[in-house]
Amino acid sequence: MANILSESGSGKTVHKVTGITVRMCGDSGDGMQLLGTQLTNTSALAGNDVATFPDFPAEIRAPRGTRAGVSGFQLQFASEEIFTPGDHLDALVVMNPAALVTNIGDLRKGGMLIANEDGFDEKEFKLAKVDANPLDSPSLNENYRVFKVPMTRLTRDAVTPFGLGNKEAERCKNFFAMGLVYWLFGRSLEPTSRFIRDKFAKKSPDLAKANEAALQAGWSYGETTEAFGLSYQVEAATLEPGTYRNIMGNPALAMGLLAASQLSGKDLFYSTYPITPASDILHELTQYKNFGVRTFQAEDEIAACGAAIGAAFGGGMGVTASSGPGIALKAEAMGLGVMLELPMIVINVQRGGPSTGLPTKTEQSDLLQAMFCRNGEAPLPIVAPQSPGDCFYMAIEAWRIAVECMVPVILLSDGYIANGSEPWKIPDLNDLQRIHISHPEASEAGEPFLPYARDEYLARPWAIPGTPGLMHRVGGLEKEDRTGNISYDPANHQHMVNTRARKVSELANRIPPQEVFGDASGDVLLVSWGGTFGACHSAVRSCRKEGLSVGHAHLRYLNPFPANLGEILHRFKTVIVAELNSGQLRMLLRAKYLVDCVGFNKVQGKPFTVQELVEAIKTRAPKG
Amino acid sequence: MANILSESGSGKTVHKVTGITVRMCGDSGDGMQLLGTQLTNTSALAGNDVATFPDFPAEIRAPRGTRAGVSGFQLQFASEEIFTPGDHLDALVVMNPAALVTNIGDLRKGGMLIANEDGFDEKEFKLAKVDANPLDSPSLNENYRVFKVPMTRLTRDAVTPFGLGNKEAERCKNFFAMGLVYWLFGRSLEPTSRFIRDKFAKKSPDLAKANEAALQAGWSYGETTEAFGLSYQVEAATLEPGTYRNIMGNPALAMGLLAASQLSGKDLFYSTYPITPASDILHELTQYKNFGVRTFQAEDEIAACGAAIGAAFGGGMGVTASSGPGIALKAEAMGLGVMLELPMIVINVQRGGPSTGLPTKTEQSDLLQAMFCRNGEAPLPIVAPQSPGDCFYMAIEAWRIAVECMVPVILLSDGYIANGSEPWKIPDLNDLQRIHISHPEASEAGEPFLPYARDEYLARPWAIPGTPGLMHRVGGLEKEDRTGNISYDPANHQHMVNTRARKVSELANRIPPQEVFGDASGDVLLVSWGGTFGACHSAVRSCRKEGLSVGHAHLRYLNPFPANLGEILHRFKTVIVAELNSGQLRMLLRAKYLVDCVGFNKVQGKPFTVQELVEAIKTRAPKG
Amino acid sequence: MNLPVLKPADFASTQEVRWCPGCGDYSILAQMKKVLPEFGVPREKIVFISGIGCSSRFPYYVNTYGMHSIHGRAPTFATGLKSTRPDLMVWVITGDGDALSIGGNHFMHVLRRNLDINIVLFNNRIYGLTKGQYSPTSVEGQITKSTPMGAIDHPVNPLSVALGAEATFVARSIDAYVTHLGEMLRRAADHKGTSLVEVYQNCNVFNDGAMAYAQEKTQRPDNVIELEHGKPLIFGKGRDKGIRLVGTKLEVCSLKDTPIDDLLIHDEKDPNPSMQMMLARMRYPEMPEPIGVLRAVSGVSTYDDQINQQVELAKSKWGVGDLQKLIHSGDTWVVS
Amino acid sequence: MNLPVLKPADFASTQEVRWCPGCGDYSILAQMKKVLPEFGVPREKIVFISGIGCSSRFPYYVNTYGMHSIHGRAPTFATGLKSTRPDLMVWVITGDGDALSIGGNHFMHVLRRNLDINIVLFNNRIYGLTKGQYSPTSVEGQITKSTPMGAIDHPVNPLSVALGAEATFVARSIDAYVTHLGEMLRRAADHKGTSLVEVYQNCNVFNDGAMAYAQEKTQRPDNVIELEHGKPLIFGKGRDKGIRLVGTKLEVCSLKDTPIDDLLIHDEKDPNPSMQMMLARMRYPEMPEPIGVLRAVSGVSTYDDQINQQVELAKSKWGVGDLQKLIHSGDTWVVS
Ligand SMILES: Cc1ncc(C[n+]2csc(CCOP(=O)(O)OP(=O)(O)O)c2C)c(N)n1
Ligand SMILES: Cc1ncc(C[n+]2csc(CCOP(=O)(O)OP(=O)(O)O)c2C)c(N)n1
Ligand code: SF4
Ligand code: SF4
Ligand SMILES: [Mg+2]
Ligand SMILES: [Mg+2]
Repeated sequence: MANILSESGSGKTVHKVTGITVRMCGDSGDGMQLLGTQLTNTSALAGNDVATFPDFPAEIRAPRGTRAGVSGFQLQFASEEIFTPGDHLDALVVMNPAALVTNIGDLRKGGMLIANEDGFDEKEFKLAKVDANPLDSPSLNENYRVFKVPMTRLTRDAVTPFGLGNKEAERCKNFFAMGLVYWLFGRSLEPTSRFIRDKFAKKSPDLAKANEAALQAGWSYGETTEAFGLSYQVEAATLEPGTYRNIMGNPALAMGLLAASQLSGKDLFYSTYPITPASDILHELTQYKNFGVRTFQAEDEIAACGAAIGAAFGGGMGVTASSGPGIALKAEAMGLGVMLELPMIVINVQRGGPSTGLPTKTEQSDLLQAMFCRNGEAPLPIVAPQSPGDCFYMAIEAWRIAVECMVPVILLSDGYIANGSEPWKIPDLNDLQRIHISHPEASEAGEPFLPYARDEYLARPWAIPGTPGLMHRVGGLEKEDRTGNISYDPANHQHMVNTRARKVSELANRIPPQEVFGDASGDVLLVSWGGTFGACHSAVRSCRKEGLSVGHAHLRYLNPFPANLGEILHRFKTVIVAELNSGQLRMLLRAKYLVDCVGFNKVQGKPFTVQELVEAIKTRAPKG
Repeated sequence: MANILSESGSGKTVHKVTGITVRMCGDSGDGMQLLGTQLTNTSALAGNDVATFPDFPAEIRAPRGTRAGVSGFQLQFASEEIFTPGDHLDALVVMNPAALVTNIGDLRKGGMLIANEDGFDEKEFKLAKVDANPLDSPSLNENYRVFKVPMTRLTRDAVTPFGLGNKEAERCKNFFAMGLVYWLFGRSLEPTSRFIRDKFAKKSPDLAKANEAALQAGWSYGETTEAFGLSYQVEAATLEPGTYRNIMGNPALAMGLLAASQLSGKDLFYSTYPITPASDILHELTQYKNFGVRTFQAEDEIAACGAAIGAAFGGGMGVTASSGPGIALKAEAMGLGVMLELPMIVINVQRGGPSTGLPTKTEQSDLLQAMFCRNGEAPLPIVAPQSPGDCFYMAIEAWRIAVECMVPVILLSDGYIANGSEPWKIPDLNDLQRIHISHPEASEAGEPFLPYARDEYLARPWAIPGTPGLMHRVGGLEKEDRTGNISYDPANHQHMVNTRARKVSELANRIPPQEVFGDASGDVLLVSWGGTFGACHSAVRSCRKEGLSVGHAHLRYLNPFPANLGEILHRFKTVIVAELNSGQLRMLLRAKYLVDCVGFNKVQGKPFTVQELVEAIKTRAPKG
Repeated sequence: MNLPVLKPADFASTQEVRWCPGCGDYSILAQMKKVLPEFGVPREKIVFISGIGCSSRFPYYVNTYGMHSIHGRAPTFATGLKSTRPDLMVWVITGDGDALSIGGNHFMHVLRRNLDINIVLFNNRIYGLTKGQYSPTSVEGQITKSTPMGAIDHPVNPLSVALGAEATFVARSIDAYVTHLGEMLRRAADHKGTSLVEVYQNCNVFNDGAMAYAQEKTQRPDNVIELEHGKPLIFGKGRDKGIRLVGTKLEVCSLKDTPIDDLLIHDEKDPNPSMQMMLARMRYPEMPEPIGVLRAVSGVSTYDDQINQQVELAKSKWGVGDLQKLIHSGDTWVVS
Repeated sequence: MNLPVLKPADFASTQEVRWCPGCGDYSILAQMKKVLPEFGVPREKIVFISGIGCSSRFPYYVNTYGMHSIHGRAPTFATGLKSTRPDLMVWVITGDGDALSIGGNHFMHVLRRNLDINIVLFNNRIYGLTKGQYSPTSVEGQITKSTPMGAIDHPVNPLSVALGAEATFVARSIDAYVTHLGEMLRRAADHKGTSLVEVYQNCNVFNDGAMAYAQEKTQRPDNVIELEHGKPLIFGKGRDKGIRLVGTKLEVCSLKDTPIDDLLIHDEKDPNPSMQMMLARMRYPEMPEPIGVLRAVSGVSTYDDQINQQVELAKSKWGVGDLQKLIHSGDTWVVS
């Protein structure tokens, strides 16, 4: 962060900086996620570009005070465009010892450590499995600027007027922390005050007042006490003009489906079985029944997938979603979808695998499963959003492809973009392209109906029950071309297998050509897909700042690949494929284009850091 | 077939030929499969090399007389080594019009057509959807040597003495046809007479006598009537010395599992859910309870796979099998198997896909599903037998790998070798290598037990319930190295993902190196896997006879590949990968070795013909 | 509107029927074609959905919309279809393996959700299509391809399972007893909510005569009892035997020495399925096996009604969704 | 042999328990640890197998062999294990979603096969681990994350389903009623065949107090009736109320004006589950809900016994298999 000094009213120094990365952690009960989202919105409202990374424990309520129970929220806000929540922390706020020991490693040397010292006592040390008070460790105080604040006590003092019980009073301390952080980064309290009033005023006016008081107290503590010598200021970023909001991937996906539903004039039938991290999409959509959405919580994933196909057979749009092991269970029904050639969307919000794996962590290791989980030759189109906001657009795209080609489409999201957020320029719905759908009627001439005749996209007619004269039967046995009758004819089978494959492969000519950011040819091409866009993009930017010849191709279409991809790959000396798996896209690229792509892979349940990508590019760049 | 003339006793000419390919077809009710297996055994007993290809309708009892109801059995027997049932027919026996019209296309010009003319009447023409009697078609009589035999009538006459009802009497006509065919190819009636006595004598002595009479009548008809001017003779082949039997793939697989069970001293727990063509393995094994086999017909494939894992946890050997859509259902449980690191075998007898597809037809399109059907990074070893007899050995091999590496192993068979048969040199069980298994005991020193510590093969200890001091818990969440406790640690996850992958990849150094038949380097390498061995091997042989420089690498280990495979691929100008799918192995080879393999693919529910492979090799061989 | 009057032949598809000669499936198909015209529902408004099995080939032979889906999952496709298209008449065709082995869970859940569809379960106590393995309804000790020493599982009683799931309509009939079968199909179609009709179906290839005691005209009267709502339980060639409740147990009694008034009166409308359960458990040879409607409870909400009512309610409560408004919800800011 | 006498503490694993403070799961774990030592089965001979869910974390906390498997499939792993290792004592731990939603089919089949294992079903009427969606046992109209306008499915009654599958042992208890819970676990362990114990378990985070009427000491006596074999059905704070059978219906009556002899006598041994079904269907608030052993029928063959007996029988009939002979069976010929 650049340092431009100035004077604040209180005679305190204000550093103007281009960006801040801060993480707030405490016990899952301490309300850190709320603190994070509030600071995010406030910063966004202040015109900063922001990117967030919430990280909560796997347990519902992990034991208080333990390391497993630590819940954290990381945020980067800046006066320039940013694409990730940041690698290293400029500031770390910790509410207890467990939070400190599990997060201190990410604080940069010289960074600020703000600790609620009331949270550091013998009891907490035991729970956190530390023998001495980590705040007293000399090395800590050498490497970082440590601020010990008695937040609990100060909060209690601040809220006594409102006569809350001790427990309740203490619960307000996250607002105290918030106030202090707001002061530190020159944020206005107003949006959060408003939020507090909206949220608590009705239920309990006292609680509302108390929280506001705590917020104020935190701010005053920074402003008045000697503890903090200086504060920071981050100017507004220059973003594309428009109306913005913060958005997370899962809600964006839900809204994208709503948009597609309206663009195509088809009600959405969303059938699923709960699983982390896909469930939130259900929680969103089930609130939108007035948009004509029908949500079906099925008995299992097989039923969810079957119901989506049943809805599609009836002329509705069936969408089903899951994660991890839940997707494996859909494979058989997806295969039927391939044979029935009905539109449907299968969403996979990827998480750490294999098996139950790491349910709350992110990963990109289901790409090959999406390609090949079905028995027989059963190719399907696959798309993948690149950021939380992009989930909105790729949901529409998946819907468009599904109905245009009469085929199930797989959408691969992941835990990182599903729960992460970014400022999102709200689109004008009128700018979105309509999705045209037509259902055939019986021919006047009364010729027999051919359910497996095909149009220019090789799509078959979507004839729906209720249409006189078009009665027909579909099923999973191989079908005769055009008539759709069962056929064991060898040549017909070959023809149908080829046709189903062509239907998907020929999409390559209709999806947008692959774009390359940075150098259009040269030393290194970084290839990535899905939720890693931000980190990869940032890495390429900074490498180019340093004068390296690097391009970045981020794929949002994974099957088929854009028609121009092969040609792009050949334009670079080195092709690096960065993925949060062991090299799945890399394998597909090597097989298809015979390009000796090298992999940069990470399977740790965590997103890439920009820095490790920068290093990867540098070490793999052709020498001399 | 070479023509060496001689004189038979009856003054009829006998052609000595090196091989005959004959197909017998009729209505599913006509007993053609029995006719085929009898002729096969008799020919084998006569010392010929034989290869068979039964082909029955999908329906249990397809409507009488219809094309859908035609059941056929093809057999090649020869005085030299053969590897396929033959491409073109030297002789075709048909019992009705439907059989004729659906099979005549495979009869070579000048070949013999033997028809039961009693089966050709108006009623039958309607059922077969032919308007005129195809036997009268001039082109038929121009292109083939047509023999019309009133088999039904002659059979009835022959069996009248035994006072069977009309229907029953007619049913004997397949034995009449058999007798005629036996005479035509100089086969002894004895083995079949014995078979008839064993099979029918008890139930109904009259029926036994009738069938024998019909058999004799057929033979006499050939010997005495003028209809047939000449017969053929095929000398014994020179096979490796030993005791032989005919064997089909599914029974061989079952016996291989029994052998592995004895070699490892572990009872077999076979849990499955019926599905074509895998079911016959269950039907075999459930008869071998006295071998300690426990068979469990589960409520579905998920339960079958789960039960196999449960048995393995208890220290038994769990084997589960399915086909087509049934495999997709096992994916989730297989993923758990990957995490639990318990031995198990998952057998996939592949059939035509996708979805329900072509249940009774063969295909090789589940290779990529075997590789990637599971969520997350979940590699597993994959082996594939190359012939019916090889199913015996690969079952043992799969078992060996599973217990040696503590990992589920996938065995890919297919409908062609599962139901096809070949003469099999019966092994001496004492020559088979023992499979060593040891279960840990608690350490004297009482150190804590580490369920995820590893040996030199990276296998974890197989500690089983009942062992004092080794109590431990396993599960699908990521596990801490060594202790097996749940761990969300990023570095640990990376380590475990890598370790599970290495455990499989390092097998490459312990499986037999890939062998190449024919040229060790040169113009063309034909790569194949699984049930296509026979056709590919024959094709390469005949190409080499013609002087082409061709090698053949047939893979029985598909994951990992043998260590020397890459180096082999690079030794040839052209690499052709022949598969009964759209290019699945080809993709894996291209990705791994960056060799521009070309594919020769067929997805028609039918095996390769030698000739189409020969042409494929010639057209793709480097020119000039 | 006045519909063209349809005849059974109008419901025949162009596909040739591929069951074994003599299979009980033929008679069920015939009865279905016979009753379908009576409902006055045009063919294009009817959908048959099946799983996998010989029985599941059924949809191919009926000239309506149809889906031959995957093994055991037919109810799931029906759920998606009926929930979004309540205007359609949906039939599910399934077998004992399809519905009770691999499909048991979907079977249970569709029944308890009371989706307004009709399920016809072809029970031949065997796996037909896969050539003769035992099924969940095969009797203990039954010798089949997969049980050479006899089946060791205790069989599932489809009616008990359905009653356990509190199905609102549960009936049983027999392939060979065509008039009764037709009537059961009618009753099922008339019922609002999930209707289950179990049909004893003879697989003359792999399990021939397994239910001859109920299928054969001569044996039926003594081995089967026809339930009728509000009527006493009487059976037997000479209608000379009855069923009565003694304490908490049912027993057969002769009408010679038992007054009719002592006999149990069948109540298909009893919301409590316990007595119906008692009837369902009557098993040959100890007892006559019940056919007819065991349970027909009306007034229970159906899943398809409810899911659509919530949509309508939401629209009337909050107005038809305004997407532009929705995507602008929460804190927004303008960059200019 | 004489075993070391174990204490509850000996069954504690090294893993720290990760349930929410106040979760009902703690008390079930405590009772399990309390009763386990009483069986005299050494720890290494006991296996806990669970599916996925909060409840399914259970095996990690017990120092025996254990498997935390996949969602809904625990009974399948138990089947493979118990069929090959009948010497082990196998417990299955499952939740209402795990057992009745995704796992309903395996649940039904393991019960009807009567595999000799013990199933403890933690019923909190909610999906806990996935943070609060409704489950098959959630009540109609229940507002949850996935049902903002109320659940529209008719709930599943685990006991009815089990009885419909003719389970041989069916019981119910309550997390907070520890003495009773311990006793039910004992009874389950003693039963030969599949034992099912449904436990009302409070999820104080996502469904707090949903069963308070049964859990809270003060409310329990009036809302819950404790079944005892051979005893009349009496309940109420002053044990002043009873249940009697009128015709085919159960009704609550006051003991002031009803002689005890008129009350229904509970028969847990009745092979016909119909009366037990009637009890299972008693629902708060109309009726008191039954806890205790509804059904305990002995003498029914178990799957694990049968599968192993067939192996022994085959060996004694045909002798231990001779593989060399087997592979030489059929026509063979010698090439020299
Ligand atoms: C996932 C899957 N598993 C197994 C099969 C094989 N299979 C087809 S039908 C069937 C059972 C048939 O029995 P039933 O449902 O009683 O129908 P029936 O043929 O007797 O009418 C089985 C096991 C399949 N097609 N798909
Ligand atoms: C195949 C699969 N689908 C879904 C999930 C997600 N999931 C885990 S537990 C659970 C349900 C938990 O409810 P319940 O069984 O009642 O257990 P509880 O947490 O309430 O104890 C679900 C849906 C999963 N892990 N695997
Ligand atoms: S196998 Fe049995 S059920 Fe199937 S069609 Fe033939 S007779 Fe009918
Ligand atoms: S979420 Fe509910 S069930 Fe799960 S641990 Fe917490 S309180 Fe218990
Ligand atoms: Mg059946
Ligand atoms: Mg629950």
